[in-house]
Amino acid sequence: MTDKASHRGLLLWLLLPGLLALGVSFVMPMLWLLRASFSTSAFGGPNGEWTLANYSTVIFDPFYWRVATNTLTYGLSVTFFAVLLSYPIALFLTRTTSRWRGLLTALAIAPLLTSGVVRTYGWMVILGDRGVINGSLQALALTDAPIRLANNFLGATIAMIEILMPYAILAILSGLGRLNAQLEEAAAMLGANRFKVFWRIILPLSLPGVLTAALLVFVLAISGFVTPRLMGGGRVFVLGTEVFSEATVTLNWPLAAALALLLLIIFSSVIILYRRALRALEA
Amino acid sequence: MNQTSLLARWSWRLLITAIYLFLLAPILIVFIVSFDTRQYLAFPPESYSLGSYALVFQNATFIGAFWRSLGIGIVVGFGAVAIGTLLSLALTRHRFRGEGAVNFLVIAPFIVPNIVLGVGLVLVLANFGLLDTYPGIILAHLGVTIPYTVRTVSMSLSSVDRRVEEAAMVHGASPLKVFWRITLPLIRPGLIAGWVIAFLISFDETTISLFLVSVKASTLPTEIYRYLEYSTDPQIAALSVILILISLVVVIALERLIGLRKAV
Amino acid sequence: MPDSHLIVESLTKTYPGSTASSVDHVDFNLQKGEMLALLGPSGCGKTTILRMVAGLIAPSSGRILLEGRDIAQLPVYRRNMGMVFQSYALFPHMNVAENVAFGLEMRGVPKAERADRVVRALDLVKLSGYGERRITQLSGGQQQRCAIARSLVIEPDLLLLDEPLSNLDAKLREEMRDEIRDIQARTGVTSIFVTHDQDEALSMADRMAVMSAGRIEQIGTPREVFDRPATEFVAGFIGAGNFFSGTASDGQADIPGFGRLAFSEPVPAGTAVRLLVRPHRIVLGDQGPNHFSGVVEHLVYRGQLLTLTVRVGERTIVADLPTHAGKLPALGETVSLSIAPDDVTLIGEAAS
Amino acid sequence: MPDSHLIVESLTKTYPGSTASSVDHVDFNLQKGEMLALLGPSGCGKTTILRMVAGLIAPSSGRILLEGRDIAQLPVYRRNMGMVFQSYALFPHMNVAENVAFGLEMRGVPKAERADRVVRALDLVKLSGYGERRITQLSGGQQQRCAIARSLVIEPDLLLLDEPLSNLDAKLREEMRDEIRDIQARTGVTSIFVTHDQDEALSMADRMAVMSAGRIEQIGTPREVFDRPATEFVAGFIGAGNFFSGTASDGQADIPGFGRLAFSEPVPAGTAVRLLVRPHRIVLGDQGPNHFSGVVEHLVYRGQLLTLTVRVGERTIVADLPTHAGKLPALGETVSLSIAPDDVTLIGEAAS
Amino acid sequence: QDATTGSVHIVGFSGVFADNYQKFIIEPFKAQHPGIEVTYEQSKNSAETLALLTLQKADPTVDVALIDVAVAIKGNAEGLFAPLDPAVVTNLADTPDWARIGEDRNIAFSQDNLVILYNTETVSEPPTSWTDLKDPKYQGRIAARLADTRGVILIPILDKIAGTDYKESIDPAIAAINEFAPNVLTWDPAPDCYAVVQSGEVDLSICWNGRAQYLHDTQGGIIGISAPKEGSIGQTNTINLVEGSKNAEAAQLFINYALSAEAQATFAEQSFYGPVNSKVELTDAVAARIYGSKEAQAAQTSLDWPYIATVYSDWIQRINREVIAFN
Ligand SMILES: Nc1ncnc2c1ncn2[C@@H]1O[C@H](COP(=O)(O)OP(=O)(O)OP(=O)(O)O)[C@@H](O)[C@H]1O
Ligand SMILES: Nc1ncnc2c1ncn2[C@@H]1O[C@H](COP(=O)(O)OP(=O)(O)OP(=O)(O)O)[C@@H](O)[C@H]1O
Ligand SMILES: [Mg+2]
Ligand SMILES: [Mg+2]
Repeated sequence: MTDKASHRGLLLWLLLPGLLALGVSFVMPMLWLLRASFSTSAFGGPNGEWTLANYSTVIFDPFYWRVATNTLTYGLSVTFFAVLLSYPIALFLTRTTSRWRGLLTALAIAPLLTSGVVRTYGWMVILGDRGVINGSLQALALTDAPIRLANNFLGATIAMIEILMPYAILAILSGLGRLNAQLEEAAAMLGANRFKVFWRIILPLSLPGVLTAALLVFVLAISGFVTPRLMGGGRVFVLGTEVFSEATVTLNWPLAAALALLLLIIFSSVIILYRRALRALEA
Repeated sequence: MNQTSLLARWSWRLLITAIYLFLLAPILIVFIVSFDTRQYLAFPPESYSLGSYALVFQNATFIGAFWRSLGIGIVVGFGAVAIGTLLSLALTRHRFRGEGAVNFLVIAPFIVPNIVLGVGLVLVLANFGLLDTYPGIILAHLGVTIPYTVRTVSMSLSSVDRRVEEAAMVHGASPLKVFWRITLPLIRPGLIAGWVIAFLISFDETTISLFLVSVKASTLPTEIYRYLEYSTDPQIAALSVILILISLVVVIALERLIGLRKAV
Repeated sequence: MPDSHLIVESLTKTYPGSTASSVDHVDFNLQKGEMLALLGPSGCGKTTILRMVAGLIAPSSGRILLEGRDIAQLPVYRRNMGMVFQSYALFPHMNVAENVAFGLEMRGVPKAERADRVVRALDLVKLSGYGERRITQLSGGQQQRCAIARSLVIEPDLLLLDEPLSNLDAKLREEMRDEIRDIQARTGVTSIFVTHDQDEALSMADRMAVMSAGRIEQIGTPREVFDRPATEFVAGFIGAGNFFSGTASDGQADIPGFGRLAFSEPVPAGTAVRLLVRPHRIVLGDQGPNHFSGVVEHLVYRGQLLTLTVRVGERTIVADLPTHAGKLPALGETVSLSIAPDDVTLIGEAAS
Repeated sequence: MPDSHLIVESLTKTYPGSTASSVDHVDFNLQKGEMLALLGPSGCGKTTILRMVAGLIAPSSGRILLEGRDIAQLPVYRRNMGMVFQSYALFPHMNVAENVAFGLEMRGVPKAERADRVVRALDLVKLSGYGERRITQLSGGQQQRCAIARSLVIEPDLLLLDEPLSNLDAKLREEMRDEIRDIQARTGVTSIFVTHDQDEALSMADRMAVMSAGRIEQIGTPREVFDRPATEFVAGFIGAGNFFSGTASDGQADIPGFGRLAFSEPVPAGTAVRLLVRPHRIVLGDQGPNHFSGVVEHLVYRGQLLTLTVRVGERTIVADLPTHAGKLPALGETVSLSIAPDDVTLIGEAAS
Repeated sequence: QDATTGSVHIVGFSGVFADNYQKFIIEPFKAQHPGIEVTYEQSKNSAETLALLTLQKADPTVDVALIDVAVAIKGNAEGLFAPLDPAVVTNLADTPDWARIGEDRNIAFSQDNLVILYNTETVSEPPTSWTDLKDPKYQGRIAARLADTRGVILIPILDKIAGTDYKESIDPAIAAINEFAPNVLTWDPAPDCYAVVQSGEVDLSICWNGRAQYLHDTQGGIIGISAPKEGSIGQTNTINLVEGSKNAEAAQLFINYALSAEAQATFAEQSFYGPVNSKVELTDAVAARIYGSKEAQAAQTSLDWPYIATVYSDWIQRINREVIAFN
């Protein structure tokens, strides 16, 4: 009944288009990138020669180490706050029996579908020296000089937190699916008050979702460059902005490629750590 | 009930409202600013008008880029769903050597930052002469969207009861007929969700597009980004509001159709 | 009854947004150590009663007294009741011992004592040595016992069980029944057991309450309920039956289209009566005042039983005969059936 | 048996990656119009057999002959069999009529004829007028009937039913049994019915095959299997029982720690025997050669039955007594029990 | 009128530049050479143009590229551009030596001066010197994107003020930037250095003259322009013939026209980009809007671009690391 040859033929047709598309749009770029990072040619063109110079620049220049640690700090702080703020929303959305629930869910996710560039501009208007917050503070005579909320690390972090929150909300929401009301009732029956129910039941059970959210946010945060550039006032040096400026300002593509691969290495190690954590959690 | 729980309930509500406010603040600001009459973004507006909206509808660059993005998004949607469906079928319904590798290939683009992919894509597409062309940008967007469609389609494929397919087969349907008459209609919600997600990602993708397109195939996000390099005026806010409304409609339709949580 | 352990008085629940009451003026008392089965069709309000007693939802009206104290103001986590949920609701992120220890931990029981009591509880439900297991590594029956241990270890004032057996297959279910019964008897904890399976209620409970549409139709020992159903609903819900409508006259009833049926309970002549005969109580042969003959229309061999459908006059009578070795009736054969007058039950008010 | 409709010969299935065979040299024949129940505990290979017959999986070895033709090379969709799945597997995106018409459409039956046959099939399963309904608007029982109609409308050579009743609640299940039996009898289609519920198999099948670990332990009519179980496994699986081991001597057996037990089957003296007495076949009183008295240790009232556990000598005997009105034994009471020699069954090879 | 036929495909800057270039250079050229087809393709930035040329190297479709001088010099290293023929491009004779870069491969055709913009509503006393940037009254009121060509041009200016030669040391310039760094609100003004002045987000911004003049005229004069008295240096745009161009002859004709005094004068008047052709005579009004006061005009200098190309990314890195990273 199962004809091996025809089965293999079918499989080939199922896989071929996908492999072709991903081959051109993903595998080849990554291979080129790898090649370019070892090249002397300005654009990683075929006429370049092999060199390790780009990597030695990246590895031995303390500036790039600083950029790397900046990136990590940036990623971790964005991740921490994005998850912290998303959790109550996700919890609220799973709990609420309000008939506005659909709309509220849509609202929580709508920002996801709005250009990050545009939202960043919104943040500039809010956080700028003459923005909504400083304006109100000064109008209320709480401060006389503006507080620097934008054009620095703080501003880039605040905006990025908001921009990535919808992803975190979605991930935590799907993680909270494991929770059922009966578990909480069972805990209450056994004498757990509300706080203890949260701490001992809800939180541990939602941890996998939280971890997924954290990973997602972290990955997106450390590779972002639009928000750090626009909100950072040029002061935020992270790998994303460096890759972009090496590629477009100084036109050193091999270095950009090497930096990009460095970014990838940071990613992969974080993902491996994440997998470990998840497995530890499930074991 | 008692006092403390009332207090707890109200502080909980306050917290949720505050976070929502934080989440929606930039959108709200953009909405308000879009009615300003000044030529730059500032808050609060001096006076209100719909002038910026009129300007957006007269802006040939935006209109052109909008239609291009729409076209690209639609093609990417269909392409990603078709290819994603085939891949999902292979991955969920067959055992084969190299399955692990294909599985990895399908999630890897998730974890490679777009900016990294963008640099690599320029190098490859330039080589094929595909920079700033429709095939080029569509291929690039397929790469980032296929992982999503594979995920949604696989999810609906694995929720299809295999026995329903077996029942069709027992009652006389050949494998191809089973696919057309049973499997495909049953995974339709997943296909629609996949299409919408792929469309939205393509429609909103900035990072990679910035590397790949300049004039001929420029998309709306790249035009917005480029416009913002030289000016910020309420026009951009008005355009954003229009786009937000479009995405809200899409989100709500999606929620109605299949429930968002299943889709993403 | 001031010495009752649990008193439920006129308990009523109307869910917001619904017009009818899901639980409607329900009263019952439980003695210490008694096990009550709440029985009834789906949606009749069994779970709702249990959840009100547990404090998970607030009654619309009525009182619940535990050891004479009204517990309305007591929050769930102070009620000290054990509950076994239909799906057990074990904490998936804790192992068996941690699940069982949870309630003790909440009560601030010191670690050493906790470990001790967990071991004893696991022993009680025959799960010694399973403490380190993950919940997912337990079979359905083991999960149930874990859930029971978890609710017993806190030495609850009241044990509530909400269809704890409905997730199990037939074989396991029967084993679990005995086990629960056993544990309950040994610990002597007052219990309420919700089920919609009559066999479960009959074989486990000291008393059972049959509910319909939010009200208790009858409450009594299994025998009382089975043998003296207060209403036709109860009669039909508990066990199969042949029902007859007729007019009483001097120790017997005239049943149109069937004949006369003698029964033992005294009823004034001329009263309209509803009578019930359980298929199991019908025997072959023509002893006593009630004997009929008819043709076997349908016959199902069920191992221990042979279920006959016999046409008698204008009616069909269903009889379950034991399959003792020996000649059994065949399809189309004419058979004689007899019913002892004591096995004819009068349904409803005329009975008392 | 050349005139058998379906012949299964030495059918074996070993799933790739597993060492033991899930189905192990199974043989059986079915006459045209016969209904066979495949019965056995979970995982014994029932579904696997059915799926091999349907062609959904390929046998590792053995043959399946339908009307004398080996169907190994026939793909599923050409086998012309009807199948009713456990969860019915109705096409959720089609309405009832479309579901039923599906098989006809696949066979290229013209539209007009199709409509006609669908109407007749729906009529047969008493679903006339439900054609336009969506599947989700049907009750469990209606869904089942729709699934049956869908598999019958193609006039299959063989009807396969894989636990079609296991999703239903007790009440509905009993109704559905009769319905399936009825439809099968009316259409005369040869059928195989998979179940793990002995009551279902006993009451529905013409013959039943009891399986264990991939092998058929016994195949025969329900009566044969219940009354003359070939192995202890069969005896235990079909119905409850009291088992005795002893040594035969002249029409009776010596059972250590219990006494003597007379039985009817001739066995050479000195043979070791295993004997089975069904709880239902034990009666109160001291008639006949086998009567014992003992103390009631445990007693469960189950409505129609009273299950007694009685200590006799060093053993306990379980007896199910009908609850006919009249005095019933109480806990701790001493009762006399008798067993007719015909009700003592010899298990295993010595029997036959 | 000329009878040469062919087609010239140009890739160059986008935006207002493209509009003006089309109107004031290409159209008149086409009027003179009806047989030559000219197409202009806008490119996002010079880097992208260079990438495009690199990747098309084997079979170029572009004939003429308009790009920043720093990028053009990078292109020479990849062998992307061909030297011009002085016999065809006769206007080379009027082009100063500093503007004939890479052995006549990259010819400067216009310069856009680096200037200080100020908001005319908030700044009552316009700055007149580069040293005004460190005035404490501008605390947090300056926008300066220096991590690109702007910084690279500012360094020689500040070095000159400090009396140092930029080829010897740029430490004085870096120190000078550090002096006004505390006043800087943003090192990467978003959206750009013009809009932040226009909106009043900052008082001052270091920016290009051409676009500022255009905005001054079109946006109600909120943006004021100060060309400091110490003089300025222009961001230099070059015109380049692509190596391997299939229309080299027509392309050189076009380049010749683009370098002519006539074309440069028109373009200077329209776009306020400084002309390079030494024959161009600007009216005083136009000269003032391009170079500032007479004093500033006299102090105007230009750079050794091939040298700058070798230090370009080093200087940007020094600005990033020694100034911005600490401010
Ligand atoms: N949260 C609720 N809101 C509104 N109505 C409810 C709610 N919970 C239950 N009901 C209704 O109250 C009635 C009783 O429900 P309950 O759950 O007590 O029934 P039950 O006897 O436990 O049934 P089952 O045997 O199906 O579990 C039902 O009609 C049900 O629809
Ligand atoms: N696809 C498979 N691969 C490997 N082993 C299988 C597969 N399907 C079934 N088995 C194994 O074969 C044995 C028989 O399975 P089968 O499904 O036939 O049992 P069953 O009698 O139908 O049981 P149930 O009553 O639980 O449905 C089981 O031990 C099962 O684990
Ligand atoms: Mg319930
Ligand atoms: Mg099975």
